[in-house]
Amino acid sequence: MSASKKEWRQARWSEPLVYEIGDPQKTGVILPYLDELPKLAERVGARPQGKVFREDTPDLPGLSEVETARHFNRLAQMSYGVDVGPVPLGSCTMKYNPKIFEEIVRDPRIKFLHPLQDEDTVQGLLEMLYLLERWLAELTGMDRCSLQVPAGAAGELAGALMIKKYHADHGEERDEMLVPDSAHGTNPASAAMAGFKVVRIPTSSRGTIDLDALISVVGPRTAGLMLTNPSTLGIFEDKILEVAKYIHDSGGLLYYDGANLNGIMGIVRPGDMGFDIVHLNIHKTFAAPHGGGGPGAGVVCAKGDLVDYLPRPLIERDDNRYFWNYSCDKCIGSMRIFYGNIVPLIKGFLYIASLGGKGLREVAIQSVINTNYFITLIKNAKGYELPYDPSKPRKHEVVISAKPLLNETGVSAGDVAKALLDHGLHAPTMYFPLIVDEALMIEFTESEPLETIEEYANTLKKIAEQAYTNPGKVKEAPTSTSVRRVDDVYANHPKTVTPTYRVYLKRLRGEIK
Amino acid sequence: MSASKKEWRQARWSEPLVYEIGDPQKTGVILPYLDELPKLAERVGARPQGKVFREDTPDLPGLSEVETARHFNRLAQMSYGVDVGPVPLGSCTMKYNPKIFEEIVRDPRIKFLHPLQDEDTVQGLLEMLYLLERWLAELTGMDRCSLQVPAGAAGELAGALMIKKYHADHGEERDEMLVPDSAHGTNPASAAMAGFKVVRIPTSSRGTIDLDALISVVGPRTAGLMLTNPSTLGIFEDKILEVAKYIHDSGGLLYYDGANLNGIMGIVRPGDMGFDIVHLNIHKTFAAPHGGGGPGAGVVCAKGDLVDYLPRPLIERDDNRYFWNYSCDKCIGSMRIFYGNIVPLIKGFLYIASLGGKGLREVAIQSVINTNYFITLIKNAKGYELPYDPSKPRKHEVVISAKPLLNETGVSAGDVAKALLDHGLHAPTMYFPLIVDEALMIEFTESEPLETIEEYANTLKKIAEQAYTNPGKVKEAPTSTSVRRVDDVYANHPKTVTPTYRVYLKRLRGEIK
Amino acid sequence: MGSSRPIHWAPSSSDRDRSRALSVMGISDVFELYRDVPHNLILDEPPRVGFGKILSEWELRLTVEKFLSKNTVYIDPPPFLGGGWCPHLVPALVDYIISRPEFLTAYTPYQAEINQGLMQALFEYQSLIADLVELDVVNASMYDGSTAVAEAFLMALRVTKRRKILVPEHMHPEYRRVVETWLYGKNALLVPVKYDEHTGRVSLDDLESKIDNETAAVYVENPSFLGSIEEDVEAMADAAHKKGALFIVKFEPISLGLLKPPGRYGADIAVAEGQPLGSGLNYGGPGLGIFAVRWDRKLVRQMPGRIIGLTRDAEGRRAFAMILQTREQHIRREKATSNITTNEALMAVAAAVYLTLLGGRGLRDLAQSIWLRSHYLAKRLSEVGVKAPVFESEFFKEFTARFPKQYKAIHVELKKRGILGGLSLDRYWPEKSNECLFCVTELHSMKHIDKLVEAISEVIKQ
Amino acid sequence: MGSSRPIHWAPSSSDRDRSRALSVMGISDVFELYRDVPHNLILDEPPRVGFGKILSEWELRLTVEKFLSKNTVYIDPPPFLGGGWCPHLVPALVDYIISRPEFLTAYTPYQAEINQGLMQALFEYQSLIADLVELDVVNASMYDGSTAVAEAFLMALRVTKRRKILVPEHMHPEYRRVVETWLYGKNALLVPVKYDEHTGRVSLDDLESKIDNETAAVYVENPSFLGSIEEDVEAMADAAHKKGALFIVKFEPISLGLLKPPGRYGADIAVAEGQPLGSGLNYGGPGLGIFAVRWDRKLVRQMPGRIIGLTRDAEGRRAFAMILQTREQHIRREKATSNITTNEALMAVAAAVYLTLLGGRGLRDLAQSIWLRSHYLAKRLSEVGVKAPVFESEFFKEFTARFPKQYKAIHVELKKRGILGGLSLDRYWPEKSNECLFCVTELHSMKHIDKLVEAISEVIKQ
Ligand SMILES: Cc1ncc(COP(=O)(O)O)c(C=O)c1O
Ligand SMILES: Cc1ncc(COP(=O)(O)O)c(C=O)c1O
Repeated sequence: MSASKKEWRQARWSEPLVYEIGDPQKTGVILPYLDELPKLAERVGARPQGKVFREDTPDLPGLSEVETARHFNRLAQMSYGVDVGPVPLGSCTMKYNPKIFEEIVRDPRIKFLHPLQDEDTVQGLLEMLYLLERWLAELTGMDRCSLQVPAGAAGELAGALMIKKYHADHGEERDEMLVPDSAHGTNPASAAMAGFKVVRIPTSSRGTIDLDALISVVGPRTAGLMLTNPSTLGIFEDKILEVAKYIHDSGGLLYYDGANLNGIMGIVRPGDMGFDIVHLNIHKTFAAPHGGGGPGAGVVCAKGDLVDYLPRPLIERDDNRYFWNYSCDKCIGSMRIFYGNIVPLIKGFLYIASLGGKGLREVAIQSVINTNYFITLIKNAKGYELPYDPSKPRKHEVVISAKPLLNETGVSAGDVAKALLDHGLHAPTMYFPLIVDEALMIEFTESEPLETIEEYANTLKKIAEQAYTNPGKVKEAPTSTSVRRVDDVYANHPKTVTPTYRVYLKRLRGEIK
Repeated sequence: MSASKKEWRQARWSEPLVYEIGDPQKTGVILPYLDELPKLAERVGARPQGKVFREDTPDLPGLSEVETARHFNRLAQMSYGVDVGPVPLGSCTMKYNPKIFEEIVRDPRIKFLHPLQDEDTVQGLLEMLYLLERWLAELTGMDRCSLQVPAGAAGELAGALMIKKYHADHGEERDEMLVPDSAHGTNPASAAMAGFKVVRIPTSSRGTIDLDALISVVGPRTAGLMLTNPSTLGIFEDKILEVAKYIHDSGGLLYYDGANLNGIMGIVRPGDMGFDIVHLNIHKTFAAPHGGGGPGAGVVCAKGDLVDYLPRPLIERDDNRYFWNYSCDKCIGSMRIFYGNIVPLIKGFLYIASLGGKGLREVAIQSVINTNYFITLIKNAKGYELPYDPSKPRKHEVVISAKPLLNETGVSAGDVAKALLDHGLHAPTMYFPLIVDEALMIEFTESEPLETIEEYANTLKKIAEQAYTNPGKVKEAPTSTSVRRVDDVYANHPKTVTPTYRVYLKRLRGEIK
Repeated sequence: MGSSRPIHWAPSSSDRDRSRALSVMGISDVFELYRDVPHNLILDEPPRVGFGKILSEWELRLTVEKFLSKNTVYIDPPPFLGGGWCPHLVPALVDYIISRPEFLTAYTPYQAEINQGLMQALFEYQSLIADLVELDVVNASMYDGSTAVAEAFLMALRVTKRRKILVPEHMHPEYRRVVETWLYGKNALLVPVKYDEHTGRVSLDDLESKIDNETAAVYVENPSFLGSIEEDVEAMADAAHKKGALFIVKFEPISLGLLKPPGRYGADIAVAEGQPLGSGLNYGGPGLGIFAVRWDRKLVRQMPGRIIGLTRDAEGRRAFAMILQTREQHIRREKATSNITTNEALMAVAAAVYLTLLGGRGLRDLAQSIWLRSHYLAKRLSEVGVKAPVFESEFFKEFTARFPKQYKAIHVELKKRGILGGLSLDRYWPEKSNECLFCVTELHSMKHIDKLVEAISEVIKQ
Repeated sequence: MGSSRPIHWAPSSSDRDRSRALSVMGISDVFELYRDVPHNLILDEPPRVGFGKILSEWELRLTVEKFLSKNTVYIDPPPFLGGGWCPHLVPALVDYIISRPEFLTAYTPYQAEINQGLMQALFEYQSLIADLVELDVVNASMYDGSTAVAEAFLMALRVTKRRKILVPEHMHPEYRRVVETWLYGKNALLVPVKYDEHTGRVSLDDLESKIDNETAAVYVENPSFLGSIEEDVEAMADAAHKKGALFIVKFEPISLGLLKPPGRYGADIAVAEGQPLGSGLNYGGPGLGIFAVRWDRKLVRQMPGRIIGLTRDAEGRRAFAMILQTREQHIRREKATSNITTNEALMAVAAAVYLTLLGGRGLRDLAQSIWLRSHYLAKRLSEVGVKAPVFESEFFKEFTARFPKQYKAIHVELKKRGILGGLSLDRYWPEKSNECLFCVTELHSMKHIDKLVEAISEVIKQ
C-alpha cells in the first residue's frame, strides 16, 4: 500500500459548552480531609452566617473527572501549536519547546515553593534566577536585569516609566516618545500608558528608520526612542550607532524591544549598539511555550545610571547567599507582585544552560539561515513580493506582501492565511507591520527544519497558483479546520456580541438586546 | 449562536511513515558528556574493531525532536482512548485512569530505581508492594499473592502450571483442564501452554455453566476448572458452591479468572466461593491504563497448600523490614524476571489506597447499576435481543445480540460497531463470547456517567433504525474516522501481507512475492 | 565521531544541512547574512553564558538537581503563609490538560478556525468567572491580581476622566506598590481611607468624607489584606456611584463559594488573583489576573485585555472569535485600552478545568472547609494565649494574629520544627512586629493545625 | 455538608444519580441486582483494604510521600548494576508522548479505523526493530526479554516438534528460571553448553557435540550474561541449521549500533529486552519483549503475539490493521501460538519514539559512547588491582570484574559512599563471590567512573 496523497483535516467534536453538560451538583474532586468536617464544626462551634454570606450555591456547572478530561481533551484536539505543526507567526518567535523543561518545572521543589517563604529555604531556586540574570545581562550587554515583568509589554511599560522617572529626576520635561511606524503595537501603547506623547517615525525605502525624519523631530521634549533591531521587517538598522548617538546627544534615551533578538542573539548586543534599557521575551527567544496566549515572562535590563530605575526586587548574591534586594532609591517600583513568572523564567534558564553561549549563537545563525532560505525559495513566486530592498538579508523574520496577488486575483493576504490552514500549516502574522500592504510576516526560527520551510514555500506558491486559476476556491478556505471561516461581524456586532455564557442566556431571555 | 447539531470527525493527518521523512543522519538527541569522548578515546587507547563489529551504520530513520514530537502528536490525534470517550469493550474493564496516578509514578523515587538495588534502599517501595499484596489477598479471599505476572494471561499460565505441579507432586496424572465455552480465549490457550488437554464445558440456557455437562466430564483426569465468575455473559454462577464442591470432591482444583471481578469486588470473594487460585488484572479492575494494549500487570493469588506453588519471589515483612522471599520448595519458578510490572502495580496500589474497602464496594455496585441501567434502556429495542435469561441481573457487563438485526436487515454486529465509531463512540467487544451470535459485549464500568450510557443506548437504537430504513448506509460506516473501513483481506493475504516497512520495500523490489 | 551533528532544537544546524541551505542561497559563509551589521558590533566570540558547553538532557537534569536539592519544600504541613498567595489543591487533571501540546504550544489564537478548542476553553473560563462574580463581561486574563487592580484603576481614570482613587489604608502593600508604579505616568492620586481599628473594615465615614467629584473610583479589598470581610459594601458602592465614581472590588475567588459575589453588591469592576483556581504556588508566578466588568457599553469599550466571544462559522456552526479587538494595542496602538498582549491564557484554561471539576456545590463545600479550618486555627491559637484573629470581624482563609512577643523569633523556631508559619507583618509595618498573617486552606489538616499550635505554644513559653 | 457526593471516579454514584437509575430500573435497593448471588457469600462489610477511608488526591500525595521518602535514588552517579537492566537516557519527549491520553488510555486497537495513529506507531516500532536486527517480521511486543526467550523456545518446539534446546551454561540465570517455568508443561529439555573459561564465549565444540536431531533450537545470548561478545555465531547458526534446529539469538538493542545484527549471522528468531529503548528503570517493570523472526511462512505462522500490518481502506488510503490474528488466542483458543493478549504496546511506542529521536547514526554514536565508557572503567579498574574484564573477549556495556576479596563487603562500602556498585555474582554462583557484573552506559561520566574506581581502590586497601 503506497503512501496516500496528503489530506488533512482537523478533529471536529461539536463539543457542547460545559454549561450544556455540567451541573452544579456534579463534581470531579474529593476534598481533602472530608472526615474531619464534623469534628471541625464541633470544635469551631459556629458556622458562616450573616449578611456577608450568600444563601445560595454558585451556579457553576460541574463535571466528574472523566467528563472533564474528555471535554478538554476534545477541545485540545481542535487546537494547534508548535508541537503539532509549524506556527511561523512573525514577531512571535514560536520555537519548539523542549519537553525536558516541562518535566523539570513540574518538580515540587519549584512548583510547591511559596513566594514568601524564607530566603534560606529557596537558595537553589534563587541561585538559578541569579545565574539567569547574569546571563541575560551578558547577552544584552546590560549591567543588571529585573526578572519581574510578566511579559514583553510589561517590560516596555517598565522601560517607559524608567525613562519618564529618569528625566523627571533630572528636572527635565521630556514628554515625547519616538516610535517607528514599523513598531509592534505594544510600543506606542506602552509609551502612552507611561504618559508619553507618541511621535511616529517613518521607515525609509531601505527598510530602516528614516534618519532625516528622526532628526527632524528629535528635540528637547524627546524622552527617548523605542526601537527593535532588527526591525519587524527583519532588517537590521545598519545606522544604529548614528541613531543612538543622535538620541543620546540630544538628551534622550534608547529603549530596545527585544522581541526580535533571536537572529542576532550571541552575535550582536543591544548594549553595544547604544541602548540604555532592554526588555527580553523569555517566551519567545528563550523557548518558554506560549500557552495559547500566556503565561510568558519578560525581563527588563538597564545600563549605567538606569540600573537604579529598574523595578524591584533584584536578585543578588552576597557571600554565596542569594537574596532579593528591595532597596529602591530611584526605582520605579514594582511591575507586579513578587519576582516574576518563575515557571517560564526557569525554562529560559534551562534553555540557556543547555545551549551555552556557543549554542545560542548557532541558534541565532540558524534562524537567519532559515529566514533567508525561505526568501530564496519564495523570491520570484508569482503573486508575492518582498518589499524594502530585497537584496538585504533578513534576520529572524521576513515580511512579504501579497499585494500583487490581491490586485491580480482579488485574493488577499487574509485569504492566503486561511488557505494555509487547509494544508495543516499555521498562517503567518497578517497585516503587520502596518507599513506593508497585504503583509505576511513569517518567522520560522531555528526550530523548523529545511523540509518544513520548503513545504511552506511550496504551499504558498500552490495557493497563489490556485488564486490565479480559481480565486473563489481560495476564498472559501478554510474547509479542513474544525469550523469554516468564522463570522467576525456577527461576533462583534452590538446586537450579537456575546462575551460570556451569562450574556448568551440574557440575550436568549431578552434581557440584553 | 445556538449549539450546533452533533457532528464528529476524527483528525486525519495522512501522516507519512517515519521512513518517509526521516534520515539516519538526523537526530533529536544530544548524547550525554559528548565533550569527554576525545579524552575517553585517548585513555582507552582502542576502538571497537574486529569481526563482531559492523562497519555500517544501522539504517534507521532519525528525526529532530520537533519533528518527532509532531509526528507522534499527530498519530495520537488519530487514536482514541477512555480519556477521549467511552470505550465500553466488554471483558476489558476500561476504566477512567485517574491522572493523579500518572503524576505519582513519574516520581524518580519510583522511576529511577534499579530492580537489583539493595533492599534497604527501596524499603518505601517494598512497603507499598507489601500492602498491595495484603490488600489483594483480602479482596480475593486468598492467603498470598505473587505480583510477578505481567498480565492476566500470564497469571492464568502461572495458575495452570501450579495446578499441574500440584498434581504431579501428589503423584496424580491429571491432564484435563475444564474450560467453559464462554471463557475468554486466554483460558484454553493458557491451559494448553501448560500442557493440558482442554475440555470444553457448555453453557446452560440460564447462562450459567451446564452442571450436568460438567458432572459428565469430571473424573480422575480432571486437573481443574478455569472459571470466571461472573461469566463473560455478566452472569453470576449461582451454583458456584456446588460446582466447587464437585470439582474438589473429585480431586480437581479451581482457578478463578479475575478479569471480571469488577462488579463483585468487595462484595463477594473468589476464596469464599471455593477457588484455590485467582488471577487479577490490575489494568482492568484497578484502573491502570491499558496503553493501547499494555503494559498491564497481573497478580496470581493462592490459598492453603497452593501458596507454596506461587511464582517467586514473594514480598514479605520481617520486623518492619520488607524483602523479597525467593525460597522455593515447591514453587513453579518465576513467570518473568524481577518482581512484576511495577508501574501499573503502583497504580493499583494508589487506586485501592484512595478508595478503601468502602469505596471499592461502591465502585462495584456502581458498575452493576450501570450495566443494568443500560439493559433497561436497550431491552426492548428493535433489532437487538438479550440472550440467556433476560430476567437475571447482569454484573460488570452484558452481552446483547444483533442477530435479529442481521436477520431482518443484513446489518451485522460488526456493522453496528463501525457505525458507533461514526458517532464518536468506541464499539463494544464483538463476536465474543462465541456462544452468542452477533454478540455485542458491553461493559461500562463505574467510570461512565448515566448520561454516557443513555447516549450509547440511544445511538444503538438510532443505528438499528437506520438499518431498517437504509441498511446500505450503515454498512458504509465508518466515515468519520481517520480512515474508512480497513481492508482486512488485503492486510492478511499472503501476496500482500506486510508486517514491517522492510517487507514493504522488499515487496516493492520484488524480493518477496 | 564523524561529521557535525545539529545543535539542540535547531534541526537543520548540522554541517550537512547548512551547506545545503547555503548553496541554495548561493552564499558561502553564513556571516554574509550579517553583512549589513556594523562590523565592530559583532562579538568575537560567543557570550559567556550557561555552563561553558552544550548540556545533554541528562547533564541538565543532574545540574538542576544540584540546585533544587538546596530548596526546602513544606508539604506536610504546607505553608501557613498568608499574603494573598496560599497553597491550594491543584487536581492532577488540571496540570495534565494544560500540558497537552495543542494548548501548551499554541500562540494567541489569531487564526480562530484552527484554534477553536482553545478559544472555547477560554470562553468557558470567562463564562465561569462571570457567573462566579455575577458580572457579565470577563477578559481572558491579566498578568496577576496586582496588575489587574492597576488596569482597573487605569480604566477608571479613562472612563471617568478623573484622577483620584480611594483605596483602603491597609490595602495589600505589594499591590499598592504595583499600582503606584503603573499609575506613575498618569498623574493619578491614591487617597487612603482609614480602617476601623476594631473590625479591620474600611471606615464608611472616612470613605464618604473623602469621596468627591474628582474621584474616579472607590476600591476595596474583600476580604481585606488583613483578613476582614467588609460588611458595608452596598453602602460603599452607593457612595461611589452617587459621585459618579466606579466601584472596584478585589475578591478572593474561592471565598465566593460562601460570600456574596461583587456583582450582587454593586461592583462595576471586580478583580482577583486567580492563583487559587488551579495555578499552584510556583514561587509566585505565573498568576492569573481576573478582570470582570459590568455589562455597560461604556465600560466594556474601555476594558483592557483580550476577550473571546461566541459567533458562528460560514456554515452556521457555533464558533468562537476574538472580539472587540479595536480596544487592543495591535489595532489601536497608542490609543489602546492597555498594552497587554501575552497574558496568562493557560492559567485561565487551568481555572476553567479547575472550576469544572469542582462545580458550584464543590466550590461551596471547599469554601466551607477553608472557613472551618481557618476558624479552627484562630480558636486554637486563642486557647494558647495568642490574639487571633486580631480584628473582630468575619474572616475567610487569612487572618492576623498578635503574639506576646516579636513574631519573627517565633517564626524561626517554627522553621526549626519543619513548619513554615505566618507572614510577619513587620515586613510592611514595623509597628506590627508582634503580628503575623496566617493562611489556612483545605490542605491543612487538623493535625497540621494542631502541630502548628503546639509548636507556637511551646515557643511562646520559652 | 448536604447530600451525598459521588465516590472517586464513579461519576454517578451520588445518591441523586443512584436513585434516578434505580427508579428507571424499577428497583428500590441496589442489592436486588445481587439477588442471584448466594446470600452467605455476600460480605457483611466492606473488606479492610486501603487506609480505612476515602483519600483525596492531596491525602494520597502525602501518604505516598511517606513511602517514597524511604527510597534512595542513585542518580549522580547512577547505578553501576548490571544484570541486563541498566540505567539509560529516557528523552523527556518519550515520556511526554506515551502520556498522551489517546495512546495511554486506549485499549488494544480492535477497532482499527479509530486507532490508526496508535497502529501506525506500532507498525513503525515493528519496522524499526526489523531494520535494527535485520529480520523481516517483528511482533508488537512480548512482556519482557525473559518471556520473549520463553516464547521463542515454545515456538521452536512447535515449529520443529522436537524437545531439546541448547542453552549456554552461563545463560542469564533469571532468564533461565523463567524459561524453565514456562516450559514446565511441555516436557522440554534444556541442555547446557559449556563456555570457554578464558573468553567467556560459548564453546563451539561443546555445542556441536551436543546438537542432534532432537534439537529444536540453539540459543545464544550475545553479549553473554557475563558480558562476552560471541565470535562464532555464524558457525553456531550453521550447526543449528544443519540439524534442522532453529537458531535463537538474544541481543542487546543498543549494542546493534556497533555489533553485527542477528539477522546477518543466521538467526531465525531474535529476542531482546527492549528496556534500554526508552522504558527507564522502574524497578524492573514494565519491560519490553522484542521478538523478531525471519521471513518464512512456517515461522511466521508459529509466531506468538500481535502484529500490525499495512493495508488500505475502502477508499484506497494507506491504513493499518491487525494481521494474522488466526494465530491468536481470541480466535484459535487452545490452538493459539500463545496466550498473550495484553502486552507492552506503550513501551513499544516508547521505543519507536526513542529510535526515531536517535536515528541510525545516533544509535551508533550512542553505542560507541557506551563502549568507550565501559572500557574506560575496565581499564581504570585494572590499574587499581582488579581483574577487569575477567574474560578475554570483546564486551559492550556489561562486564565482570574479579576482586582480591569478597565483592559483597566492597559493595556495602561503596553504598556508604553513595555509590551503587556492581551486581555480586554470588547471587547466582556462590563460587563467584569475588566477582561482580558492572554495567556502564552513556549516563556514566568519567567523573562518575573515577569516583567508583577511587572508592574501590580505597576499599580494597582497607
Ligand atoms: C516586536 C514585539 N514587541 C513586543 C511584543 C510584546 O511582547 P509580549 O507579548 O511578551 O507582551 C511582541 C509580542 O508579540 C513583539 O512581537
Ligand atoms: C475474561 C478475561 N480473562 C483473561 C483476560 C486476559 O488478561 P490480560 O489481557 O491481562 O492478559 C482477559 C482480557 O482481555 C479477559 O477479559
